[in-house]
Amino acid sequence: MSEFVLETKNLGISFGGLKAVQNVNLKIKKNEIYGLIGPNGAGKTTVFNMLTGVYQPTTGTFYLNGEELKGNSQEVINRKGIARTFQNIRLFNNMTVIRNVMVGLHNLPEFKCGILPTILRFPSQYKTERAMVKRAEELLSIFGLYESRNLLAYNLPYGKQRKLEIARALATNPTLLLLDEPAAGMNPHETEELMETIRFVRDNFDMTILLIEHDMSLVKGICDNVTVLNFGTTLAEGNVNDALSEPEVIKAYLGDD
Amino acid sequence: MEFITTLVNGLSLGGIYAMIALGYTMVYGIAKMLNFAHGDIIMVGGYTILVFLAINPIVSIVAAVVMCVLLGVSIEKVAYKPLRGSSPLAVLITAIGMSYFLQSLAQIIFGTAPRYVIIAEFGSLELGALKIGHGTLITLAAAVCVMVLLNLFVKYTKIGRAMIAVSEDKDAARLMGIDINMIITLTFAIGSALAALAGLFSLMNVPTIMPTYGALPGIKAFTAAVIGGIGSIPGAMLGGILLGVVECICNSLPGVAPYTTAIEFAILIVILLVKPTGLLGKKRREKV
Amino acid sequence: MNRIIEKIKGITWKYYLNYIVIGVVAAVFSALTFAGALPQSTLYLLERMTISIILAVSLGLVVGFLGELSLGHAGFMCIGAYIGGKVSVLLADALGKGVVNLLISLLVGALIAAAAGFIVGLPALRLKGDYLAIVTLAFCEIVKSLFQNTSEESFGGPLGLRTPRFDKQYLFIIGFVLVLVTLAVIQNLLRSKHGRAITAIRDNEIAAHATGINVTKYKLVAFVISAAFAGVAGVLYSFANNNVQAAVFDYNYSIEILVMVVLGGMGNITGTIISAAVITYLNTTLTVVLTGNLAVLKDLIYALVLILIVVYNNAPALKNFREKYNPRKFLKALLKLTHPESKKYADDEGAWARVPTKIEMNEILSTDIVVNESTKNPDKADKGE
Amino acid sequence: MKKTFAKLLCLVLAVMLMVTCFVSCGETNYAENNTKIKIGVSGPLSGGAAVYGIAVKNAAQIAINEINAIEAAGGAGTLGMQFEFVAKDDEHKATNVSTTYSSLYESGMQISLGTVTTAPGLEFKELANDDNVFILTPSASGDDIPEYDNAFQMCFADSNQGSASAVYFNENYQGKQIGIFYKSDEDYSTGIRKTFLDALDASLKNGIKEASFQEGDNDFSSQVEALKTCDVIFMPIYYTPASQFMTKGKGIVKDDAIYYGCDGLDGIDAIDGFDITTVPQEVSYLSHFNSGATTGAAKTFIDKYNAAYNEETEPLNQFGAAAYDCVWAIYEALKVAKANGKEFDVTTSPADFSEILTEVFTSDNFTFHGVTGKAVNADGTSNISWSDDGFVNKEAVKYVVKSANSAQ
Repeated sequence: MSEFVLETKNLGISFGGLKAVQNVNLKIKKNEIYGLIGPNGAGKTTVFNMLTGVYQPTTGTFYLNGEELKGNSQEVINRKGIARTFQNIRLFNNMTVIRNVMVGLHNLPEFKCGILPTILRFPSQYKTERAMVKRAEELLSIFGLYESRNLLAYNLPYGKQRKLEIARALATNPTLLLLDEPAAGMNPHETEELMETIRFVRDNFDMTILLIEHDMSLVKGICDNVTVLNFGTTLAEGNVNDALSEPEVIKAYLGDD
Repeated sequence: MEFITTLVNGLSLGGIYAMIALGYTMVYGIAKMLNFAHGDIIMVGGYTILVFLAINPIVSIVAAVVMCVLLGVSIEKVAYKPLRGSSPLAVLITAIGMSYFLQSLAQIIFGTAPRYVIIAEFGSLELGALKIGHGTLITLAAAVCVMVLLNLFVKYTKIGRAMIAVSEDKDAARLMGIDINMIITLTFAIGSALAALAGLFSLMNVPTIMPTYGALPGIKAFTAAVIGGIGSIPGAMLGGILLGVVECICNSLPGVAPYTTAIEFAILIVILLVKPTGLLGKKRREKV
Repeated sequence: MNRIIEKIKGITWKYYLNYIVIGVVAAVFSALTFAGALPQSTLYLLERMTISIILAVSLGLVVGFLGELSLGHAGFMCIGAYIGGKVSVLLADALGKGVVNLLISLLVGALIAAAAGFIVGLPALRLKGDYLAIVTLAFCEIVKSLFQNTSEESFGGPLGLRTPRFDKQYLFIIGFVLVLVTLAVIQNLLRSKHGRAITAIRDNEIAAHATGINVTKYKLVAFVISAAFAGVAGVLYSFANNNVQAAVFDYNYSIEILVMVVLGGMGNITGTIISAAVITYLNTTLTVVLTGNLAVLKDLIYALVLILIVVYNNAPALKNFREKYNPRKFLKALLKLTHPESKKYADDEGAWARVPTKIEMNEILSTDIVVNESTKNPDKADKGE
Repeated sequence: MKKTFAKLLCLVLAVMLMVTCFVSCGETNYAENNTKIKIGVSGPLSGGAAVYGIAVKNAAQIAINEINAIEAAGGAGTLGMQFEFVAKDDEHKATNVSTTYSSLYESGMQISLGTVTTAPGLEFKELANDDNVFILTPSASGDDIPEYDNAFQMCFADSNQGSASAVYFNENYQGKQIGIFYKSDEDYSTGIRKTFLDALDASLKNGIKEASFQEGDNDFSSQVEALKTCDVIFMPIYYTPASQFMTKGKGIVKDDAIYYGCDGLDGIDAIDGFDITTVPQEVSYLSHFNSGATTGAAKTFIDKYNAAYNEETEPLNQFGAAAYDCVWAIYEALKVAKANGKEFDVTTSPADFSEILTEVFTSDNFTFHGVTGKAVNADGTSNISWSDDGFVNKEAVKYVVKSANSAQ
């Protein structure tokens, strides 16, 4: 067992000659909330995309609990334990809230039920279905979404959509949760609430969290360590306050002057 | 020698397909819709030529272009514009409805009997044993001209560049002060004018017209547009020519001829499997 | 006793509405045909309706729930009709034209159609939107062309395959049974974790990937099941006719099925069934009513009705009007069926204008012969941030 | 509970409504309420093949009108009954036949002209056989159409056309290079081609050239190229593609070549805007009718047709002529039956009519004088009779639409 939940080694990707991201070395310990920050266009989401298998890294590799995951498809990586949310919310809009979460439960071994048994309506189908509903309702209660479980995801208010996305990601029972700008578009009050939720998730789900965020109050509020990216390379890493006070980082955020 | 003749014939047929495919591609690129009625606009163009041919061939050609442009624009206004912003499938279905509508209307007005429309008699060019009809050469030349002009138009005129902008990002284009409706209308006008020209040249190639005249060329041109990469103007040209040549070569081989349509469609499938966006198509990766 | 009542009350009746209505309709008509009260034309109409419903519901799985556009449904039906028809011809001597023959033919036809669905789907489902549409259309035309070029001994060539016709009086009952089977399989599939996975792919493919859904697998599952039932419809067709002619199964037929699905409401099985039945009825009636010189009006009327319905149902400008004069609302008000709770309840079968279909490809109008844009202009091609 | 009840009520109402829509009183003889003898046909009245169906519909109507006029006038030998004609649209698709047939049958059709084209005809003959409805098809030329006892053809069957053409070729075109231009996805074309090749002498078959096309194709440049060296080009196809081939072939196919077709080629000289005289080659076909005829009964019929219908939009072809003959043949047969003492009236059932007519048509002495076939009688009509298996016996004529002009 590795010391780190997630470890990336010289992770990098280039698109036809342009090096979008290079030499990213993240080391995230268990139950840590880790921030990945940097100005727009720094390559943060690209890192997420590599970690979740959307893009295949051209250099380097990454390990989850010591297991190398590079080269796997998105589905496999998710099953191995990395779940994510998206910068621009991607819910299953025309499905109800509870079913969004139930899609997340799809691959869990305890809810295994083949296609033939479901079509022929074996008892196992009903059993699985009931168990899935129960688990999903538990998850929704935790996120305060139980009341709106039968609404279409489309009709949820923005803040709840963010929460639902996190709930869906958690439903896949990951070891590492990637949050892509979870506080985007939220007011300070909502952000506050979100920070509570993230901490809650970390504590109650025994979760390790890697998040991208622009809201420095949130980053400072909950992140243990951060990595600062700029133009695809690592500017600084380590403790939040230390990293953010590095002159390089300030320069990158505020410009040369 | 026979092979060269077949090749030239294929190029000419391909030129016609290309002209139709250009219309498809233009409309697809801008309005993001499959205009299933496009083939039937060719048919309307053909009948317009038939009606006005008694006056003068030139007049009839002009009339066909005007008629098709008016028709294309009004179809867009009546059937497609109200649906802008709703499901793309809805637009597809109205386009299909429009296609049925035009065909049955043509049958009511002109009957189902084939009509001959001989615009002009052409001689043929003889190079030794090689014999190529002037009509064939004119068609080919016209197709190339249309493609080049269209290319230049889209690339170097203000309106053309506005078209590219609209096809790239409608909302951004609107914010830049481009009149989207005007651009879409214009696209339909250009596409329909091209259909009229395609009608003209296919009548020069085969001087018969009937209500179902546009259906198969429409589908084949759509195939051509996809082979070339839908949205790409040179792609439509390339796809059209490729399809025309393949069709002529297959038809010239007795054992293969019954399978011509199957082969054409098989080529489409193979090309798409090898290159999912068509030969010259560009794909924009979806932002994650 | 109480427990049983509780259980009955707990059943979501909505789930079984389709079965009940179709079962009742089938039972009523069966009773009538046993009593000899149905004219032959009605029986033919019912046969055609069941075929249409099977086709539309199975295509609905791909278009309405998976969100992929297929224009090749008639191709799978063609395979089913020819293969099933051939099997029934071969079996006719040994087994006669009865139910046993029908069942074996159905099984074989469906399996071969499903296999074709698998072979086409495996590579084609990598494509999206309009590309998939054109590939399926091409497949349909290829199948048609291949069957037309077969020898007279094997599949009859352009003359078509002669198939044994099933008893005219009772075939529609088998048709209805097959509709129920189709519904059972497709609804059971959709109302399970697998169905949710399929709907999730429709709603957001990227998110489905990220949630660990095996997108390729489920696309294939939906495609293959849909193809299998198109095959079933084809076999039924071969039993409802004395001849199977490939020319019937052209892309126009696929489009007709698509129209049924779209008008019925994407991802709405009940709506699909109704629209398939109504469109078949309308087509038949128009054929019957418009004789002689009036026959040309058929397509005209069909086209106009089609355009009007689609524009009325979808035009964003007519939204207020639609909501004000909603026939369903009117009906509900009339019967006072609106329950305050019912508004809260929402099924996955959302209003279809909102249901995304991946038929937009984001292709841009391009003039340059640039083979690979992303190599030239990487940051434009991929704005990863 | 109330809600469930309301729903149930709804359902019951809906089902009842549907049932009343569909059920007719269980009456089997639909002809019971007829006031005229009803003759029906199923043919393409819309879509790509509509030109044939419309010609049949129009010509049959002319015949019906004429017969009704005679009947109205009364006199010796008349039946004292009026006739009615219905045409339903099958769009040249077998799928639609169950609808067109059953609606015709249930609306009281007593005698049928079958279908206009072969593909739907294969379905029609089965259904008509089940109900024992008489068929005399004007133009469904498939060999299987008259399979059952109740079905007869007015046109030559495909195989007969193919073998008859081959016989002609064997006799007249020895030593020439033969070419075939056919439509690969149409039974009419492939059927004739097959029997033609079967009956053709080996010497002619050697080195034969073939080219084909499919539905919707109209650019025949490669096919012309493939056949340009042939002396005789056999065209078992309909006239539209044939004319397109000839147009394409101008200046490429040898000027002294011969285009030789079957009955499908009839009408080639009547296409609006197509001037057959500009085709340098000889154009001829073996058929039972020439819509360009200038003599005989055919000429009279053509004039009648053109007076009644628009030549451009609804042109006449051999389909129409055959339909005209069909209606008259049925009328004559009914007169014969009446003379033989058979009894029938406007409400006689289809099966009874079938029995009556079949007996007449298969009898040895029934000969019909029609406008199709070779004019042998003084009034310019032909002699037509039927074999017991439903095929037509009449003399085919090789019509030379246009002889080769070396001047051009």
